[in-house]
Amino acid sequence: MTALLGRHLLSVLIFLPLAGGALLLLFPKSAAGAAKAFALALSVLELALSLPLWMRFDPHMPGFQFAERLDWVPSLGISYSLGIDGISLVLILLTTVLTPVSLLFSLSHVSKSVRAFSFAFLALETGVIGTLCALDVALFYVFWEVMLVPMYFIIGIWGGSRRIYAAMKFFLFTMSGSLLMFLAILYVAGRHRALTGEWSFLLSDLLRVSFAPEVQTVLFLAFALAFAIKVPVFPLHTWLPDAHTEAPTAGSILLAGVLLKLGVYGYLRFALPLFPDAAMRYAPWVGLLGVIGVVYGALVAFPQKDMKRLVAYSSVSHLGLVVVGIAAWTSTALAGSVLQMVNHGLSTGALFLLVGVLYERRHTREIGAYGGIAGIVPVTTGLFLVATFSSIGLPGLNGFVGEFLILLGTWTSSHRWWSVVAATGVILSAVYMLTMVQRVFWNPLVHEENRSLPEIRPSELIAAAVLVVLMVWIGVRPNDVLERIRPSVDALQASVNARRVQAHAAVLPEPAGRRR
Amino acid sequence: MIGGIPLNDVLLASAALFTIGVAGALLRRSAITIFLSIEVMMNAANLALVGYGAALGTREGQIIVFFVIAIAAAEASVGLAIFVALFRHTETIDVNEIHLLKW
Amino acid sequence: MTSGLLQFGPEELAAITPEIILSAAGCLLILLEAFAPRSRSWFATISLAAVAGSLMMLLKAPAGASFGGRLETSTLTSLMGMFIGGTAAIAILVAKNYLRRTGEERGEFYALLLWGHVGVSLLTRGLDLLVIFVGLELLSLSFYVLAGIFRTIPASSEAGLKYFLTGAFGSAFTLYGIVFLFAKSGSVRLSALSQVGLAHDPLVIFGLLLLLVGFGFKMSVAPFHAWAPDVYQGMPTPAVTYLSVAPKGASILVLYRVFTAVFQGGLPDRFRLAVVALAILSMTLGNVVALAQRDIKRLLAYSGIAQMGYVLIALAAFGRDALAAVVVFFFAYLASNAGAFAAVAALFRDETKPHPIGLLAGEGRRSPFAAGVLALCLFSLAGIPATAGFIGKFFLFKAAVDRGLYALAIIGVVNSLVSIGYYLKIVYIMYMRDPIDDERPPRLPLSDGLALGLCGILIFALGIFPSKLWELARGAADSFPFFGP
Amino acid sequence: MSAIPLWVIPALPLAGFLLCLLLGRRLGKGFVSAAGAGSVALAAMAAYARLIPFVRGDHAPVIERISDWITAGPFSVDLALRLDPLSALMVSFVTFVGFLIHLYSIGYMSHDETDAGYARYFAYLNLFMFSMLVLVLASNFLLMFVGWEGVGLCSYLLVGYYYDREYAANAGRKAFVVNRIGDFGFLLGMFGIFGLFGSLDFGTVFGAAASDPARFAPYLTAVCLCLFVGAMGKSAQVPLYVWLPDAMAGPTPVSALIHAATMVTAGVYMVARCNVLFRLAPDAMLAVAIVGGMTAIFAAVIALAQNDIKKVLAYSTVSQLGYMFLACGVGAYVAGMFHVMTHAFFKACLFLGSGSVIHAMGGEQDMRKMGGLRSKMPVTFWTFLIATLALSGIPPFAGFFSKDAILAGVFEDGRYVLFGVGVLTAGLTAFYMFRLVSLTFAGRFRGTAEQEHHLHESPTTMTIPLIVLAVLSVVGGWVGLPRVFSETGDRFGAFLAPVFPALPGRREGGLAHGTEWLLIALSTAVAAGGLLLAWKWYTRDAGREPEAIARALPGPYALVRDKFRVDEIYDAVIVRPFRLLARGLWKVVDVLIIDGILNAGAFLVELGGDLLRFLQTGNVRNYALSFFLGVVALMLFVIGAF
Amino acid sequence: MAGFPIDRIVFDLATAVAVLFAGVMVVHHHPVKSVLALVVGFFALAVCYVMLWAPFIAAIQVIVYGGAILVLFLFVLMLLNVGSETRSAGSRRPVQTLLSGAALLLFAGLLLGLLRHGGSAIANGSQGPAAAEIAPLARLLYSDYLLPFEALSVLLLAALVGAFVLARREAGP
Repeated sequence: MTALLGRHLLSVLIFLPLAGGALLLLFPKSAAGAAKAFALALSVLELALSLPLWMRFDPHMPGFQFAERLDWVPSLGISYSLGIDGISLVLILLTTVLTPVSLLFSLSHVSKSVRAFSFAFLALETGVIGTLCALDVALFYVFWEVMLVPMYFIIGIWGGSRRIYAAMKFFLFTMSGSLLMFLAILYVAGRHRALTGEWSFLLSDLLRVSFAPEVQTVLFLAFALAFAIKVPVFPLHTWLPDAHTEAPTAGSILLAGVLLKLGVYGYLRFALPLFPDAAMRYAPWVGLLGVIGVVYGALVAFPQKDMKRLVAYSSVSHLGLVVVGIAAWTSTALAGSVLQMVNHGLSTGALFLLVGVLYERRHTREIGAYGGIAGIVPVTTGLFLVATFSSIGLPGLNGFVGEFLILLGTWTSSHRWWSVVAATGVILSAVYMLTMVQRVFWNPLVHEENRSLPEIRPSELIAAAVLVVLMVWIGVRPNDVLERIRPSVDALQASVNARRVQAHAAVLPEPAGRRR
Repeated sequence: MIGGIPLNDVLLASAALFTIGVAGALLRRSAITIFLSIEVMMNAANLALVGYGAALGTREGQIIVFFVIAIAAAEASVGLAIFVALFRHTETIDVNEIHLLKW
Repeated sequence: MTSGLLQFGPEELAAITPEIILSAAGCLLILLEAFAPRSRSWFATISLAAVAGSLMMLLKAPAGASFGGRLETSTLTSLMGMFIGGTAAIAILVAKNYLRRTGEERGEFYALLLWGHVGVSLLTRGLDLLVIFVGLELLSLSFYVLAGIFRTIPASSEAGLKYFLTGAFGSAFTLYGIVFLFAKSGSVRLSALSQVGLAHDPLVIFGLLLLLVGFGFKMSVAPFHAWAPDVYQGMPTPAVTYLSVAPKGASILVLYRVFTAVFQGGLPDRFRLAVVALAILSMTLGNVVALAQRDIKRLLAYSGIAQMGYVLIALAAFGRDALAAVVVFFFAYLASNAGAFAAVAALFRDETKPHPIGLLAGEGRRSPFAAGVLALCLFSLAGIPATAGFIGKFFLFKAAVDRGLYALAIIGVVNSLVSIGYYLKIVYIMYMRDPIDDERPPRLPLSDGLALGLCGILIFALGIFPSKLWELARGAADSFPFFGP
Repeated sequence: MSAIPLWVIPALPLAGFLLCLLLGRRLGKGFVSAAGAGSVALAAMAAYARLIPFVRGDHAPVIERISDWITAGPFSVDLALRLDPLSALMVSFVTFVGFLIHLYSIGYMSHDETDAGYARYFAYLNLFMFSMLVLVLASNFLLMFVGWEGVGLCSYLLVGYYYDREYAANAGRKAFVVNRIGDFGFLLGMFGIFGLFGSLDFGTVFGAAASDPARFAPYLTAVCLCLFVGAMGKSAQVPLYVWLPDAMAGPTPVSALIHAATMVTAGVYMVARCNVLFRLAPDAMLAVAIVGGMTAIFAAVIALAQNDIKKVLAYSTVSQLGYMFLACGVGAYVAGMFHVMTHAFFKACLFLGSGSVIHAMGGEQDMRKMGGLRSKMPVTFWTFLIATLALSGIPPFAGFFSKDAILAGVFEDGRYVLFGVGVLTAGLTAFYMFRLVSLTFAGRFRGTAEQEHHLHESPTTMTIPLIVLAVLSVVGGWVGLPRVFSETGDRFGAFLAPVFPALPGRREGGLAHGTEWLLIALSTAVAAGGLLLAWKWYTRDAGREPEAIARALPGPYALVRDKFRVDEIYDAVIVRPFRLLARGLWKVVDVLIIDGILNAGAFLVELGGDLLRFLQTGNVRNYALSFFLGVVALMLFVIGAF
Repeated sequence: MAGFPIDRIVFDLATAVAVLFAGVMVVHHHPVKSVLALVVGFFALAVCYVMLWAPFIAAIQVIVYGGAILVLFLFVLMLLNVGSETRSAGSRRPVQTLLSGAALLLFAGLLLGLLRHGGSAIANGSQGPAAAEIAPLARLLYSDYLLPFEALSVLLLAALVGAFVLARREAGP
C-alpha cells in the first residue's frame, strides 16, 4: 500500500476516482444519499491523497517528479508516462479541491440519476488529472478527449433548459480543435520516426525533433487551435457562455474552475516547447487575441441578464489575461499566469457556486429576479462579495497577485501596450461585477418572493468557505504557491529559449543513457 | 485469332452485350426485365471469358464460365423467389412503384 | 500455374475444415428444422458452436497456401477469421432473441447466416479470383434471402428486392473486371497478377477499377452505397449486424490483395487519386446525409458509408502499416457497429415498424445497460479516445499522415467532427429526453446482454490495450505476400 | 520595554473587523461597540506608544519586515512596514481621528440599526482602519496599493451601507469604479517604477532616483502622471471627483472619517511620499498644481449653490483636496501635508457636526428646511463654528496656518495665476461655509413642527468627539507657525524634512518677510470678506440678495446649482456609449457574427444532409444509375489518363 | 485455315443475332416477350461458344440458361401474371433516362477504346481446338478447381434453401 502510494501516487490519483466511481454503480437505485456521500468521501480521500503531492514536491528539483513509466503500445513508442512539475502540481491541487467542493454543493441539490451524476464527476476528475500528469503526447490526447464525455453528460442531463444545445456546442467546439491537433501529433511522431528510426510519442523525445519553419507554423497552429478553443481565446469563446450557463452548478464550477485551464496548460506543456519558433513568431498574435479577450469579455459581460452568463464572460476576460501573460513570455508574467489560473478557478468556482445557491432556491438566474436580498441572505451576500472582489483583483485576495504579476511581467516584456490595454480590465471588471452585485444583493427589494429566500445551508457554506479561505491564503501568502510554480516556469522558459537557439539542427544529439 | 475469328470481334460483341445489359438495367422498370438485363451482362462476361480462354489457349476461361452459369442459375432462383415474395405485398414488380424504403 | 493435378490431401482438409464445419452446421440446422423443429431453441447455440469450432480449426490450421495456392492460411487470415467469427457470434446472439420475438426462429436463418459466413471466410482467404467470386456470390445470395426473409413485412421484401437487384448488378461488374484480369494474366490466381508489365496495362487497370467498384459496392462506398440505407432498414437487424461489418472487412482485404498483387510498390497516382476521391465522397456524403436521418438503422447505414470512407484512406495510403491499420480498424468497427446494431435490436421491440430515433427517448434510464452500450458504441464510432473506435482511427490517420496524405487526413477529421453531430444526437435523445411512454421495458434477454456486454468489453479492451492487436496485425501485414520492397 | 511591532497597529483593527463580522450579529451591539471602538483605541494607543519615542528620537526611517510576500522572476516584494516622519504623521491623526469617529458612531448608529447592521457597520469601519494603516505604513508601493484598494473597498461598502436604497448602492459602485480608473493609473505607474528601478520598495526607489536623477528624470514625467492619475481618483480631483459628492449617501461618520479626514487624503500622501520622483519631473508637478488649482476653485464654485448640508461639505472637501495638490504641485509638500492634517481635524469636526444636525433633524439634510438650530444644539453650533472659521482660514485657527503656507508656497514658486486662484478659492470657501452656518444655525426654524419638537442636542458619545476636534481645529495649526512669527516655530516642517530630501540642483529658499506678511494679510482679508458677505446675505437679509442674483442670472445659477451638469455629461459621453458598445458587441459580434457563422455552418451542413437525403429516392433504378455514373466517372478519370 | 473465313462469318452472324435480340429484350415492354427474345439471344451465344472451341459451355448455355433459367422466368411471369410495363404518371423519369443515356454512350466509347487495345495484347495460346475436349475440363474441375467447386455446392444449397424460404406460401409459425 505504501509502495503504491509512494511510487505510483499519480496513478492512484488518476484512477482512484474512476475506480471508486465504478463502485457507485453497485449502489441500489434507492440509496441515492449514500451514493452521494460515498462520492463525496471519495473525492475528499482524493484530496487527502493529493496533499502529499504538495508536501513532497521539491520545487528545486529539475524535471518532472513523481514520474512513472510503463510501455503502452511499445511498437509505436506510446507509453503510459506520468510526471508533474510545479505547473501541473497546482492545477492538480485545484482539481482535487474543486471536485469535492462541487460534490459537496450537489449533496443537497441533485436528485436526478444521482449515481450517474457522481460517477460523471469522478470520471471527469480522472480525465483532468490524467491530462495534467501525462507526459506522453498520445496519452495526453486520450485523457484530453476523455474529459469531454462526462462533461457532455453533465451539461446535457443535469443542465438548464437549453442544455442540449449547449452540450452539443461544447462537445463539437472542443472536438473541432483537438482533431487537428490529433493529426499534428501523428505528424510529429512520424517525423521523429523518420529522423531517428524509432517510434515515440514521449514528449521528451519529440522535443528533440525540429521542423522547417513553415511546417512548424502549421503544426503550431493545429495545437494552438485546440488549446485556444478550450481556454477560450476570442473569437473562439462562444461555446463557453452557453456551456457555463446551462451546466448544473457543480458542472460550471469544474468547467470554469478546471477545464478551461487545461487549454493554457496544454499550450505551455506542448505547443510552446514543441514548436518554439512558431510559438514565438505568433506570440504577438496570441497576445493580441488575449488582450482583445480581456476587454471584449469584460465589455460583453456587462449587459448580460443571466448571472451565470455574466460570470462566464468574465472568465473569457480573465483567461484572456492569462493568455496575455503567457504570450508576454517573461518569467514574472508566466508565473503570474499559472497562479492566475488557480485564482480564477477559485474565484469563478466560488461565484458559480453562490449563483447556484441562489438558483437552487429561486430557480432563476435572471439578475432582474433578485435585488435587495443582502438583508435576507447576509452570509451568502458576504461570501459572494469576497468572491467578487477576488475576481476583480482586490489586493489582499488571490486575484490581485496573479493579475498584478501578469501585468507587471507583460510591462517588462517587449509588448508594453498589452499591459496598458489589459489593465483596463481592472476598471471594466469592477464595472460589470459590481453592477451585478448591486442588482442582485442591493437595491430595494422589489420581488416579494425573495423575502422568504432561505439562507445558505451548512454544506454549501462549507464548500464556499473552503474556497474563500484559499482565496485569502493565496492573497496573503502567494509565495507558498509561487515558490512551487517559479522553478518550473523558469525551466520551461529556459528550455524553450534554448531550443530556439538550436533551431534547424535536424535532430538534437541524444543524451547518454537514453532508454533502450 | 481463335481459328479464324479475331479476338476483337469477340470482345466487341461482349462490350456491346454488356452495354445493352447495363442499358436495360438502367432503363427498364420491371424488376424481371432488369434482372434479365443483368443476365445479359453476365453473358457478355462469359463471351469474353470464352474468347480470352481460347485465345490464351487455356481451359480456365471455360471453367470460369461454368461457374458463372451455375451462379447465374442460383441467382435466378433466389431472385425470382424474392420477386414472388414481394409481389404478394405490392401486386407489382415495377421498381418505380416500390419505394417504401427511402430517404 | 500448376500443371500436375492437385490431390486433396490432409493439408487441404485441415485448411478447409473451418468452412466445412460451417457448411455442415448449416445443413444440420436445415435438417433439424425439417425433422426436429422442437430443437429450435438450440439453433443459436449450435450456430455459435459452429462458428467457434470453425474459428478454432482456422487458428489450428497450418500456415501456408493450399489448394494449389488458392486458399491462404496465415496470421492475417486468422485475424480476419477472428474478426468475422466475432461478427457472426454477435449476430447469432442478437438473432436468438430477435427471432423468437418475431416468431421467425427457424433453422434457415441460422443456416443462411452460416453459409454467408462461409462466403465471407472465402473472401478473406481466397488467393484466386474464382474463389473470391464464388465467395462473394455465396455471401450475396445468402444475404439476399436474409434481407427478404420476413415475408410478412413489406419492408423486408423490398429490402430483399433492392439488395438483390443492386447486388446482381454490382456482381456483373465485378465479374467483368475479373474477366480482364484473367485475360491479361492468363490465370485467376492472384499470384499471376504480379507479372511484370501488368501494372501499366489499361485493361488491367480497368479490371481493377471494376473490382474496386464491385467490392466498393459491398463496402457501401459512395457512390456505390445507395442500397445500404434501404437494405439495412428493411433487413432483420441480426442480419444487418453481420452484413454491416464482416463483408466490409473482407472486401477491403480482397482489394488489398488484388491491388498489391498488381501494383506491389504503390498505387499509380491516378488510381490513388480515384481512391482518395471515393474516400472523400464517401465520408462526406455519409456523414452529411446521416445528419438528416430519423431512422436509426438508416443512420447507422450512412454512418457505415462514412466509416468506409475512412477505410479507403488506408487503401489510398497503401502500405503494411495501412493494412495493419485496416485490420485494427475493423476489430474496432466490429465492436462498435455490431454493438450498435445489437443495441438497436434490444431497444426496439416492434419489428413491423421503422426504427425512429425518437423512440429511444429516455432509454438511458429505462434500459440503462442496452442504452449505455449503444452510447458507448456511438462514442466509439465517433472516435473518442479510450474506445476502440479511436484506436481504429488513430492507426488509419497515422497511416495517412505517414504517407503524406495530409489533405485527406484533414478532410477525414473534419468529417469525423460532422459525424459527432449525429452520434451525439442519439446519445442525447437517449439520455437527455424524457421517455415518451411509461411502459416498462422487458428484461434484457441473456443473449442480447451477452452480445452487448461482449461489444462493450471489446470496445474498452481495444481502446485501452490496443498494443497486442496492433502487433499481431502489423506482423500479419509483414507477411502479406505481394508488397514489393 | 521592547517596542511594540508596527504590524500590531493595523492588526488590531483587523481583529476588530473579524470579531464584528463573525460574532457581531450574535453578541449584539454592546460587544460590537467594545470590539469596534476598542480595537481602534488599542491601535491608537499602540501607535502612540511607537510614535512618541519616534518623534523624540532621530526620525530615521524604521523598516520592519514581516515576511516575504510575492516573488516571481526578477520581481520580489516583501510584506514590510515603514515608520518615518510622513507615515508617523499620518498614523497619528488617522488613529486618533479614527478613534474619535468610532466613538461618535456608537451614538450615531445605535438608534435605527439592527444588530446585524450595527455589526456590519463597525466591521467595515474597522476594516477601513486596517486598510488605511496599511496604506500609510507600507514600505513599498505594492503594499501601499493593498491599503489603497482596501480603503476603496471599505468606502464602497460604507457608501453603500444603506444597500436597499438605490442611490446609495449606485453611489458605492460609482465610488469604486471611479477609484478604479485612478488605480489603473497607479498600476501603470508602479509598472513604470518597476521598469525603471527594478523594485517597488520606497527606500530603494527613492534612493536610486535621488542618487542619479539624470538617468531617470526623462522617464519620470510619465510615471508621475500615472501615479497622479491614481491620486486623482482617490483624492477626488477634476475630472475624477464625481464620486465624492455622491459618496455622501453613506452614514455621516463615514463621510467624516473616510471622505474628509483620511482616505481622500491618501492621494496627497502618495504624491508627497513620491516627492522625490515628482520633483524630478517638473512637467508632472505642473500638472499636479494645475489640476489641484482647478479642482479647488471648481468645487468651491459648485459648493456655493448647494442646499444639501453634506453636499456643501463634500464639495468643500474636494476643493480643499485641490488645495493640497496645489501645494504639492508647487513643491510645498510640507504645506500640503500640513493642510492634510489640519483639514482632517476641522473637516471631520464639520462632518460630525453636520451629522449631529442631521441626527437631530431626523435625517433631513436640506438646509432650506433648517435654521435657528444654534439655541437647540449649542455644543454642535460652537464646535461647528470653530471648525468653519478654521476652514475659512481665519487666524489663529488651524486652517489659517496651513492655507497660508500653501499660498505662500504657490507664490514662492512664481505661479501667480494659481496663486490668484488660491486666494479666490479662499474667499469662496469662507463665503459658502458661512452661508452654511447661517442657513443652518441662524434665523428661524423652517422645518416641520414635528421635526422642531424632536430637535435635541446629541448624546455625549457624539459631542465629545466634536469638542475634541474643535479644540484641535484651533490649536492644530500652531505646530507649524510661519517663519514670520518664529524662526523655530515650524516644528512641523522640521519634523517632515527628512522625507523631502534636498535634490541636487534644486533651489531651496524662502520668501522675504515683507512679502509673507502681505500674503497673510491678503488671505485673511479675502476670507474675512467672504465671511462677512455670507453673513450679510444669509443671516441679515435672510437670503433675498442671492435669490435676486439667481433670478437675474438663471442660466449660470442653474448651471452651478446642477454642478455644471458634469454627471450628465459623463453619462452621455461615457456611460451611455459604454452600455451601447457593450450591448452592441454582445449582440453583434458574439451572437450575430461568431455564433452566426458557426450556426450557419452547422445549418448548411444539415441542410446539405436534408437535401442530399432526397437523392435516396427509394427507386432501385436510381441506385443503379448512381452506381453506373460512379463507374463511368472512375473510368474517365483513371483510364482516360492512359 | 486460309481462305474464306467461314468461322468468322458464322461467329459474327451469331453475335449479331445475340446482340440484336438482347436489344429487343431491352426495348420490349412486355416481360414475356423480353424473355423469349433473350432465349433466342442465348441460343445465338451458344453458337458463338461452339465457334470458340467451347462446346461444353455451349451445351450448358442451352440447357441451363435457355432451358432452366429462362423457363423459370417464364414460369414466374405466368405465376405473377405480370403484364407489360404500363405508363403511369410516375413512370416518366427524363433525368434518369437522359443521364443513363449519356453515361451509357460514354461507357460504350470508353469500353470500345479499351478493348481495341485489349485484343492484340494477348500471347497466342498453344492449345488450340484441343480446348474443346470435355474430359480434361472435368478433371480440372475436380482437382485444381476443387475448392471453388465445393464452394459452389454450398452456394447452390444456399440458393435452394433461400428460394424455398422466400417462396413458401404459408406465413411463419
